Amino acid sequence: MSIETKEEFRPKIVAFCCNWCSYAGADLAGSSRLSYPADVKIIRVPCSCRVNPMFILRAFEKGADGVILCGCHPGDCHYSTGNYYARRRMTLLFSMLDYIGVENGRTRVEWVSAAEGVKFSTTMNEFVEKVRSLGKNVRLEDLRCRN
Amino acid sequence: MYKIAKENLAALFQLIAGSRELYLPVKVSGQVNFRAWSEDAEVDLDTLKTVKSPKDAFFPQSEDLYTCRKDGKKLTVEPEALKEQDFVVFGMKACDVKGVEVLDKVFLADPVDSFYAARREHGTIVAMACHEPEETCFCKVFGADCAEPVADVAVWMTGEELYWKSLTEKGDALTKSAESLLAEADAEDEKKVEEEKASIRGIVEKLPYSNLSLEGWNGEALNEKFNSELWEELYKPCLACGTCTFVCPTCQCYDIKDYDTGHGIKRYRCWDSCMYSDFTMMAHGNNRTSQMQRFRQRFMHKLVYFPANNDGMYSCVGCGRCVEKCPASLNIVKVIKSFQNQGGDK
Amino acid sequence: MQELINRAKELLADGTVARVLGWKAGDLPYNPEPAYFEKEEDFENFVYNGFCGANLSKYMIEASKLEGKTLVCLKPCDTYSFNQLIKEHRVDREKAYIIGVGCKGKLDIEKIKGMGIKGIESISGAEITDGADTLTIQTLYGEKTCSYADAMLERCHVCKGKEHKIYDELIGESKETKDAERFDSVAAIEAMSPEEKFAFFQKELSKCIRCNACRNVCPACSCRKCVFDSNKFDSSQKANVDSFEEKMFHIIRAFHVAGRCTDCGECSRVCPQGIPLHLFNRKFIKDINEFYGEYQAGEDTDSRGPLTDFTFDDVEPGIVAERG
Amino acid sequence: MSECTCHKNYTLDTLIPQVGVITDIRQETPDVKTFRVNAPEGGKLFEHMPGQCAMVCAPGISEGMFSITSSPTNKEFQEFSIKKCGVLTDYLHSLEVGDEITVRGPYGNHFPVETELKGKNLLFIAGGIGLAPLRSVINYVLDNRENYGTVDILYGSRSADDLVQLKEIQEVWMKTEGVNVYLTIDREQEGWDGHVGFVPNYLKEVGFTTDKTALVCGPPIMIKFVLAALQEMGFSKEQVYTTLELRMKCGVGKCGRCNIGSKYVCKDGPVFRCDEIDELPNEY
Repeated sequence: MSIETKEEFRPKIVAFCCNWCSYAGADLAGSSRLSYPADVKIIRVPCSCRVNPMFILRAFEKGADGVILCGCHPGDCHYSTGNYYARRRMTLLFSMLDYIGVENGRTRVEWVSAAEGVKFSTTMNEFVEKVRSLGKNVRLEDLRCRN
Repeated sequence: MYKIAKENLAALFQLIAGSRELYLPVKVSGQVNFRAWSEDAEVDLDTLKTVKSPKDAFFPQSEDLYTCRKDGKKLTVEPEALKEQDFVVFGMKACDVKGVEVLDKVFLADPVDSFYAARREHGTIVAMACHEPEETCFCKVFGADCAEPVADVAVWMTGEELYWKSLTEKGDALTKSAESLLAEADAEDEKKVEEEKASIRGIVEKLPYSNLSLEGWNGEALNEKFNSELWEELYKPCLACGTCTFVCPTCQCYDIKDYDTGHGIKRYRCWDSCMYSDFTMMAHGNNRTSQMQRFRQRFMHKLVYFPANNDGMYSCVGCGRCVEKCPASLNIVKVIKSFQNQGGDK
Repeated sequence: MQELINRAKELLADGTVARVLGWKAGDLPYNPEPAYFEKEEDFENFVYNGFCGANLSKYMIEASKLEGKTLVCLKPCDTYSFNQLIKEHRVDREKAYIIGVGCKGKLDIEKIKGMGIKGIESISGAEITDGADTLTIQTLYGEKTCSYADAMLERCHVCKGKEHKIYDELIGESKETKDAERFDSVAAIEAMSPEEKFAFFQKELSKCIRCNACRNVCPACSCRKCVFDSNKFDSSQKANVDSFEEKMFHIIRAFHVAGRCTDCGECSRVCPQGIPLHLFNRKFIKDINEFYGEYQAGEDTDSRGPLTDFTFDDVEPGIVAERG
Repeated sequence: MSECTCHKNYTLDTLIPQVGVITDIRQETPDVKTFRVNAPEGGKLFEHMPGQCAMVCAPGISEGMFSITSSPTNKEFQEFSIKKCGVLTDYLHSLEVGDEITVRGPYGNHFPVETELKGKNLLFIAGGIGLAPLRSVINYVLDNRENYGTVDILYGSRSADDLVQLKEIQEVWMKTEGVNVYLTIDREQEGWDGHVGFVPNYLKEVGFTTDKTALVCGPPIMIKFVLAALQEMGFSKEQVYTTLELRMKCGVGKCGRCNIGSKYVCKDGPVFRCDEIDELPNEY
């Protein structure tokens, strides 16, 4: 089977966004008409700390090429300390993914406040570009999900 | 009978793989398991026992059954194709072959499992005599003869030669396709094979488990065994993992599950283990809630229930894999012995 | 061993303990099983030798629910697990009488068989009291010898030390077995290219049969209902349906015990396919040490685990990429 | 390569389901609906015998074994009465007429309506949704009335609102000659002038004669007390049949879950005579 290479590769990106900051940040980016690629699918979570490592792996399994987690800036967590725990967890998880050979550009954590619409859009643009350069995720995908 | 020099085996495998799929013991990261042959595979015929039994070839650990797609309200069911390609399993041992017989009793009984039946129909088994049986083996107890395995083709490896004897039509067909590499064996060779058989049988006699007695395990006295107090003691170290069931050549319990691929629901079947806590979780709840009950079920099934339903055929073939692999050093031999000792005390 | 048996019988007789948790000799020279001893005559089969690798701390979770005290024999490395279980309220210290038993490294029968030694009839030199550094193995195919150290479990080569972290009394001498650095194997993988890393783990994990032995033997895996047994969401995929599932299972399992894993090495010991599972756990330990300061789970019973703690100036996840 | 012959011997694996379309849904009680299922091209999916089950599957949700509640004498469709009590049944209850599900079966044995039960006086004892498998037998018996003796039906449920198939009971069964229907509910209720009390007690109150064969189905606790009551009344175990269909998984006697002693519930059952159940190890 040959793969059509003519069409430009468009990575699928899953963005987990904290309800209190980053999701509002995304909203602001939208209402300020700042553009970011439509390939970014936002999943709203109550806090960055809600994101279980399993969510991230499942996203990759079902065909995501990159996963980004956005939360409130450290110190600004709606629940005071959630994002501090998330920071430790994600650091360890990303390190593990790197360790088993998943390119480390496919995962990212960014702190985006409700006022940072610009940051949200530039972060997403950067991240999509990075993942695009890495190509399709094959190391963490489930073959059954392929079309 | 035919023969082939060991150094030509690689060529033989290549030849067979040219016309059929070929599964044989391959070493990957230090462990030998049955895998598909490829040119760079590290074939290992010297290791006596593969970690997993070769039952995978006929009853894979997981296999898709069908895909269900939904279009509005309409559902369509697309069954997976049955095996249509001929394949060869090379290097099964006498116990493994007997394990397949046990599986036949289950999957070929009415209603026939067509996925399994198709694999059986297309599979040719080349069984290999056990050059050096080990202390964990007790196939003799369950009536297998590791010096003379009965399959489509039987082979013996001794010295620098591999001797090849076809026993069935399927075996003849395989022999024919490999003819160019096989040489006719002469009387001298026949003698060597007989010597090898005698040597193997001599070792088997010396194995510690070879004189294990199955007295009392005949499918009867079901309730007496079931209610024995020994189970309460025996199960204690059990960790409730599924190692014994997954390395076993006869364990056939399975689970049926759905997997959402995002573009259709795949229904697949995978091995399950009676040792797992949720194994008997059904609509009415769980009828085996303690590990003791689950542990008992495994051995009662192998040694009592199965023979009761299958003219005395045990669902254990004495391969000894569970003896080697149980993390808590439990195994079927310890169970059989415990009941015997108890009988002696009385 | 006799001293241990005598002491155990004594404590059983005077009612200090209701049962003894130790090892019972198996029917082969190398397969003793964890067992309870409740009567004096049971001790006939009591054994403690180089093949008693099982970490009995895990069994104490169940034993803590029994009536009366349980005497448990713990090796130095097992005491870390016991401490950790106390911290997590999974065992009851009051229900345990801990005899710290000496250790001169535990043997791995797979390693012995890996040397081509088969048809084993008897093994001498595995006793704790034996001074010899060699195992003499009688087999159906002649007498074989191998050095004790070569037959040791991987974990004993990187031993955390022979000091018991918790005990009521100590019986038996220990012998230092450490001859390698614990994190060297992890560092070796870290130095590989992503392609090599991926190929390495893909190969190892392709052997996984999802038997759950690693999980069930693990003292840190003490959840009543494992997330991988829950059919409420997509995680209960028992089968190795696709290479992804094994990765998922092992990464998540290692993550769930991260900061709690004492590196007791049981997972690697029991894996029927010989997958070096400790490489996952040790990677987390190494990272935790580097990012958040040295931490040894099970060292004590009251410190805060690194994943239930934080500081304001922790490293950012971006460090993974920066480190290269 | 040899020519493949396997497809000649067996065409469709028993694990491959058929698509069924829901053609009617009746709300029986607040939590029980009866679904009528047809093949997409019309007609029945398969033929069955009273007491047999089928695996109803909502793809991606789950699948479950349900007894077929319609009688084999019904030539047009099959019916399943399903109580809402879990993930699968919740989903099934959300379906509408025209929706499709998959069904495989029929599985298991059946009540011996053509052998042991022929010519016998029959006593049906059901509780709640337990009427579902018995309804199939009852209608079969009524449609072949000449083959059987007297028919008594004792049916109870928590409240009057929880009586399944009430319309059919009142309009058909009660009006059939030679059929006695006894209804009971657990607690007093406004507008209910029938009997109040638990099934086992009512059973003893009515005091059936022992010249009957009893067919029992209901919640486990009811079955337990009904069996005790029947014994007290002088029924022998050979005279009582029940069904264990909740203990089935693959349906073909291979997956190993339903194995109790040397029996497989899905193949040797789900219908057992009580003396057969007694012989099984105590693990069901």
